[in-house]
Amino acid sequence: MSRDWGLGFSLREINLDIREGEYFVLLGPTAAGKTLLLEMIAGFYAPDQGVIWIGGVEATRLPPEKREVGFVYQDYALFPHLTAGAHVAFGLRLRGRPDAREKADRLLEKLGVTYLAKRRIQTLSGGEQQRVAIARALATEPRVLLLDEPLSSLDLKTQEKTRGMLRRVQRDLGVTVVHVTHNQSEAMVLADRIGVIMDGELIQVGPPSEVFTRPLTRKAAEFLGVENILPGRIVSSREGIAVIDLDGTEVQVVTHLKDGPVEVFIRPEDIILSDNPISTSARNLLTSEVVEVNVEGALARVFLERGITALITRRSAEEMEIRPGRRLFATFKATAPHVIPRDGGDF
Amino acid sequence: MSRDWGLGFSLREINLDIREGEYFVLLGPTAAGKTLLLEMIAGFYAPDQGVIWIGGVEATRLPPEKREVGFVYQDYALFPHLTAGAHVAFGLRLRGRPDAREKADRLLEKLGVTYLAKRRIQTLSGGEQQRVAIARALATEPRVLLLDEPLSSLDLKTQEKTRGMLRRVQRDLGVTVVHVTHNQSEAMVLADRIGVIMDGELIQVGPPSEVFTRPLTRKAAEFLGVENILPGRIVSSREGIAVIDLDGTEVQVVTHLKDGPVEVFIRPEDIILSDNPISTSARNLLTSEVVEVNVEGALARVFLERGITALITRRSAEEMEIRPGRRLFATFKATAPHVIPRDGGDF
Amino acid sequence: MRPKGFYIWMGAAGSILLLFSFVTIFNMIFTQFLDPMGLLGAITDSSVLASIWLTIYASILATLIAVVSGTPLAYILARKEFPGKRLVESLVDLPLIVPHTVAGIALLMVFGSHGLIGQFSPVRFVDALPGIVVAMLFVSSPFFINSAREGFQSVDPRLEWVARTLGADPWTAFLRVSLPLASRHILVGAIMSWARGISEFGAVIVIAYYPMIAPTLIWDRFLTTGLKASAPISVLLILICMTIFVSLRILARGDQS
Amino acid sequence: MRPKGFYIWMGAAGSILLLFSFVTIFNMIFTQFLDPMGLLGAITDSSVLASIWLTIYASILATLIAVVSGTPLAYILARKEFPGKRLVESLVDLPLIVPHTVAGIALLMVFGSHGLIGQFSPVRFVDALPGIVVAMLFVSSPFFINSAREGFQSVDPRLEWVARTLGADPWTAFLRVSLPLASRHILVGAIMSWARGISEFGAVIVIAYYPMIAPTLIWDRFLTTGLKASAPISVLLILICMTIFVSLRILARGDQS
Amino acid sequence: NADDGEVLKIYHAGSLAAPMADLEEIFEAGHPGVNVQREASGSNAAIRKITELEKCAEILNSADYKLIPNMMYPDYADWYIIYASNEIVLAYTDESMYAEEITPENWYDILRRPDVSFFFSNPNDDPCGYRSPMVTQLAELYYGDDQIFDDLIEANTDITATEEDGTWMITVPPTNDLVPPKTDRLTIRSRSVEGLAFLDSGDVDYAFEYRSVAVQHGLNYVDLPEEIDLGSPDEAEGYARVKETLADGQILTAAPIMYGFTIPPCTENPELAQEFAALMLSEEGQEVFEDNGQPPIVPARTDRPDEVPDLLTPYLG
Ligand SMILES: Nc1ncnc2c1ncn2[C@@H]1O[C@H](COP(=O)(O)OP(=O)(O)OP(=O)(O)O)[C@@H](O)[C@H]1O
Ligand SMILES: Nc1ncnc2c1ncn2[C@@H]1O[C@H](COP(=O)(O)OP(=O)(O)OP(=O)(O)O)[C@@H](O)[C@H]1O
Ligand SMILES: [Mg+2]
Ligand SMILES: [Mg+2]
Repeated sequence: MSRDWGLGFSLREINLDIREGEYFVLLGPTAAGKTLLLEMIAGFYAPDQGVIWIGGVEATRLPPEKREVGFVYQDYALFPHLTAGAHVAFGLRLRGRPDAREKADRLLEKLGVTYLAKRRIQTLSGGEQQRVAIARALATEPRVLLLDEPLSSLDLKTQEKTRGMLRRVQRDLGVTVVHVTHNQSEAMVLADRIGVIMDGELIQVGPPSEVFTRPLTRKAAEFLGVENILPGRIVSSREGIAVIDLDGTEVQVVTHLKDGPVEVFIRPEDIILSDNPISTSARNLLTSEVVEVNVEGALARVFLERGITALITRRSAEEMEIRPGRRLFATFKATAPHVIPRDGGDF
Repeated sequence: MSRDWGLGFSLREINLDIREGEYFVLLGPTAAGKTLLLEMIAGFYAPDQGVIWIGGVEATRLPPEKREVGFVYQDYALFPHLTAGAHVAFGLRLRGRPDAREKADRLLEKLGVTYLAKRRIQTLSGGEQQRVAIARALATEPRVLLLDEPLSSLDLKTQEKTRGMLRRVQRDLGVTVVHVTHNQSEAMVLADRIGVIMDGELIQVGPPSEVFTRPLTRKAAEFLGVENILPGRIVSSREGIAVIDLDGTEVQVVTHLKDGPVEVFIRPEDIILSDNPISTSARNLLTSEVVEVNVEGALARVFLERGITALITRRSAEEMEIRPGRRLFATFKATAPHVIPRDGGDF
Repeated sequence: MRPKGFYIWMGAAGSILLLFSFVTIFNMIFTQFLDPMGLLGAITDSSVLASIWLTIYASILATLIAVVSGTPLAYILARKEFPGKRLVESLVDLPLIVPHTVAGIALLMVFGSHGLIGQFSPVRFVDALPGIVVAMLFVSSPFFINSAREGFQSVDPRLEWVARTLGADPWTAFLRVSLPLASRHILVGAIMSWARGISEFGAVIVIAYYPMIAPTLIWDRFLTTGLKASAPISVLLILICMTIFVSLRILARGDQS
Repeated sequence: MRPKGFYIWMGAAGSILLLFSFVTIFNMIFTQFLDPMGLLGAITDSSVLASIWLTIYASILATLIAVVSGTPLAYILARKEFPGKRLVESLVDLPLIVPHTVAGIALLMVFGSHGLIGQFSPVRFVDALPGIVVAMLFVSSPFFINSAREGFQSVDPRLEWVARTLGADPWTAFLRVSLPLASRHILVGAIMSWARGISEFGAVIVIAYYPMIAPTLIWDRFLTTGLKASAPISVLLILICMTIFVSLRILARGDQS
Repeated sequence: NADDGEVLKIYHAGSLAAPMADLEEIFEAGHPGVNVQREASGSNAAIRKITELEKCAEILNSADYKLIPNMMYPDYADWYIIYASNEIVLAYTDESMYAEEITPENWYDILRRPDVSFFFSNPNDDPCGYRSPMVTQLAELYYGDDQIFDDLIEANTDITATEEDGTWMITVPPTNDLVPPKTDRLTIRSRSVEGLAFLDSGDVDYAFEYRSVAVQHGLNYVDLPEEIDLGSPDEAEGYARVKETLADGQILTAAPIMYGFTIPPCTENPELAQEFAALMLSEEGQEVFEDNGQPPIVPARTDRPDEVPDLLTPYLG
């Protein structure tokens, strides 16, 4: 499926199969085309090419009102002229349901905001608005719930609460959810599967652990928070374990690649720091000096020489008394890095 | 200083002394009045009562153009009709500086966006716009740089880069920065000191470690991510160490409080989980069963019985094979909790 | 912080225009209040009241037509790009520049009893209410359409889209979402168009001298009896319409906040 | 996905009004093209050209005054809340409902040689360019002010505030930030006000029959010589003004994207 | 009620507004259910409505009967009836400059004064308009002061007068549609009645108007001598010494003011039209005109007695 919006942006060859009842997270940086893709699924834009199927029905030419999707925009797109209760009852009334009002009340209750029913939208806080938007979308019992960055304008505490709520709602109602975000940890927590979209292209689809540990391109790796991207070259390879020369140091890594220049991705949290060498056959050991330590909430980010970054808990950092100038051992498992072939020569 | 905006919102008795050259972060939830406080410092609103001093000058009645402040709005508030270069040169030209253009170019270079000089604002990405807004504010060499949530609309990767940039700029130019955010980890990383503002009141001011470990009220604690807020009662107290009854379990905690009902705040990352009891005199030990485990990026949040939450690395969680139903030991130091008196009876 | 000087100067510059309208209109009204008997005479003159009522009524009819046909047009102009859109927009605004008597003559050529449409029309336009209405409609339609278009432009199309996902077909989405949200602009547009219709003279007298709308009556009285007879009618008309107009605008603004 | 039916019906409803303007104006223009000699006669008649030029010119003057005084007024209305604001807003709109000939008489009472202002004025208004200009100004100022106000309302006041922190005093912030950003609305307002001035007849003929603006000349030719003489002038005026008008609007819209 | 019942529409010269209003009242009283609608305008405009705009009236009533044959024959009218006269006066108010001084003997001297302003209507649009220069030219002859026309008309407009063989030709410039006043002292409007507004507002001190208008509006007026006021059929010969060329080339000869009307063939309601016309010509009608300062011409006269409806012939001489 593809579509060109003119003005320099197009979605190209999106090929995506979302399973019924799954919680699918579409992850990508700003301006990747996430919103546009959701809008195409909802039927607000038609694809130039390709087809869209929803629940066994070809929906490519179906108008939005026939697609049985629910849409929650990032800013909720609530109707400024209606009360919260009227929002939820909106779709039910259109279906001529006489019990619209009661059903709406029940849904609001389920989302814990019964007290809002009679309130005008303008007087609601961001979090309350979001619940109303979700209730509105769920009221008509859609097959698919499309969520466009539903959490990004909430503060951390509310975000955490809402994540739980979203997961619960999805399980209880068995609805398929497509959730768009640019926040990795959000994707990680919520997703059954993740699709990574960048510059209008769907780069990778898979379960969270796979996507985060095995990104398919360097750009995706950077976006996904792989801070250690080290150029190297495979020296030898035996039984799926390759020896890679990383700028002088040889490390052992599990990979199906046999030779050639490669890029080695190591997530900073997969690097263990210690005062003494930990000697296990499966582990790779580097010695390095601490350049800088940044405490970020519960975590501390430790920048080492050679551009290696490790992420440890603040508590560990304090207990190990890590500070710039100290020499440490950095260890990682042979299974921790992910290796992809590198184009072009060394650098 | 205070001001009532009518319509139900007012800033009350803000009493704040920001030191020259410091990086001050104003932290508070949505609608706390952070933006309004910044706008009062800049002189867009006058206080109903109280005075504002900037660098030894009483500025309460000074118009914004005489206050020597730079302002960066959350959405940058760039001038849609000017190029990036013209933005930076704007203030310099008003001062009649003949070298406005060159100085602007130098600033853009410093922020690494020389290539933008001739570009219209509409064509810039969020991150680029932000740099232009900062350069514009810095160009006139203000005494105080006011930043309103400058990072919240950026993706994580850009956020991290920008934090470093902000710190560097502040150190290099020696400017006083007041940075508004609702993001704790942002505050933690950047601040020399933090001010916590909620509902128009400045609740607490202090260095990050103090603010995060010793919040002064329950609401502040909740907002600051203290997930374990346990009601208790001081049983006995000797030499600054109190024995507190937490719903049946007695724990030892460092506090100056002598008796009465209290609330015990423990940050989730201060709770250590282990398979076997770790026996140190200074530590408190609880046994508990795992209710749920949420993996969030590099971290895993472990929910235990009694409403206790612990935050550990994903790696540890995997290595310890923590999953719902396992019994674990939760340990915390006597210095880890922060205790405040509790109003009202037990609950 | 409080740029007093700035606002004082701006106010001073602005009040020139304000004073100009004020003095012109209120000079007339105040002068009339010196002659309350004249005003009383006008109030009790049934043909005066009939003509004022006719003016208001005909302008309401013209506005209704503008609303019924102009609202869909405004919606399309706000939402759709199509070849020739610039042309349609120009056509909408064109009546603005047509001198009023020319408009009257042009309308007569179309709606007169020998006109392009008039010769086939079972409805009589010349010297009849329909003639007044078409003349008012011609001069006032741009005001309505432009205001309604701005109203629709200010409604986020995503609100309609969301309504669609909730099961609304395009009509329902239009009626339940776009229309209520643009209602303030539509109301303001209707008020402006109504006011513009009230004030029209040049185009109306050409096509329908009779039945006399208030501006025609005022003119006629002015010519036959002089200012003494016409001024009270003018003042009465302005007072009545101003009352309606100001109340409606306050109503329309009230919605806003 | 493509609600064809919906847009077709909306288009059908909308085109009633469109067709109405179209038929009325183009019937006149096309009829004239059957008599190209008449048009040629008008083009080569120096008094026709002079009056068209006078109309355009006087309306430009009126618009200039509206811009100079109305821009600050619009800015204040957009930015400030003050007691009596509703009153000022009503006063701004009031000329809309005043019948044109009444407006002309009211202006005569103020600007006539024995009028409230006219008796002290060194400038003569009656039968002179200034009289034409005040009449046009009176009827067209609401259009300018309303459009400019919307323009200023659409400029985020925080942009001005930021300019202030950069060292701009209120004047500089206004001139360098608000004004350029509202310029499109100001331009559109000026165009509308200009167009409205062009079309005015009723108010102008009362205060200034001479020098003749095109609408007066057209009416006069119609009375003395008939449609044969007046129609070509109408068509010429409409064609010239339409060309200017449409080009200006395209210019103003062009800015937008 | 305009919608039901018959409608009788009359297009008439502005100067006939008052007597027509009186006649309307009388007629409607005698014909219940009939609605008389009068449209006052310049005589030219009234005729143009019929000839150019293809509107129609039951009766067309012109301030100068000659306009009917000149402008309406042969398609829009077949006959006319002359039925009333009028005369030109110089109207003024108590506030006019030198109001207390002016007399039929010195009016032209007062109009000459630089601080005095005066009004007449557009000669091209309105019979009263072309009659005003004629009156001025006649005054030159009557008072024996050959500067009157030069000072009042030529000095203020582009209208000129030349003498040839004892007749005077006034020429309204053809190039300009207008006779734009060259000075502030003169105001010109399309119709003579519009001058009333300027008298009211004080913008002009004196206006050339019909006597009927001055009477109806309660204005002061200078009653000009018969020899120049175009009001006396006896002076027709004297008047005829002056001619006037209008912008469109029409040449008019000064003549006594005589109102004429016709019933255009396009009328939808000829019977009613004839009844109204009969009322105008009846004694009751004559009284109305008399009272309004427009002396009736009795008996009325026509150019084509054969064409005139039978109902009206009894009133003709
Ligand atoms: N209607 C449209 N026509 C043309 N281009 C568009 C349209 N809507 C969006 N775009 C452009 O397409 C690109 C992708 O937009 P989209 O809104 O899908 O991004 P996104 O991935 O949702 O980003 P964000 O995280 O900022 O919401 C952007 O460059 C945007 O400017
Ligand atoms: N000009 C104003 N007049 C009246 N109330 C206002 C005004 N501006 C903001 N408010 C209200 O004051 C409160 C605080 O607003 P403020 O913008 O300072 O919040 P904030 O802390 O910056 O929140 P956020 O994180 O969402 O930006 C809000 O409830 C807001 O609606
Ligand atoms: Mg998006
Ligand atoms: Mg804010």
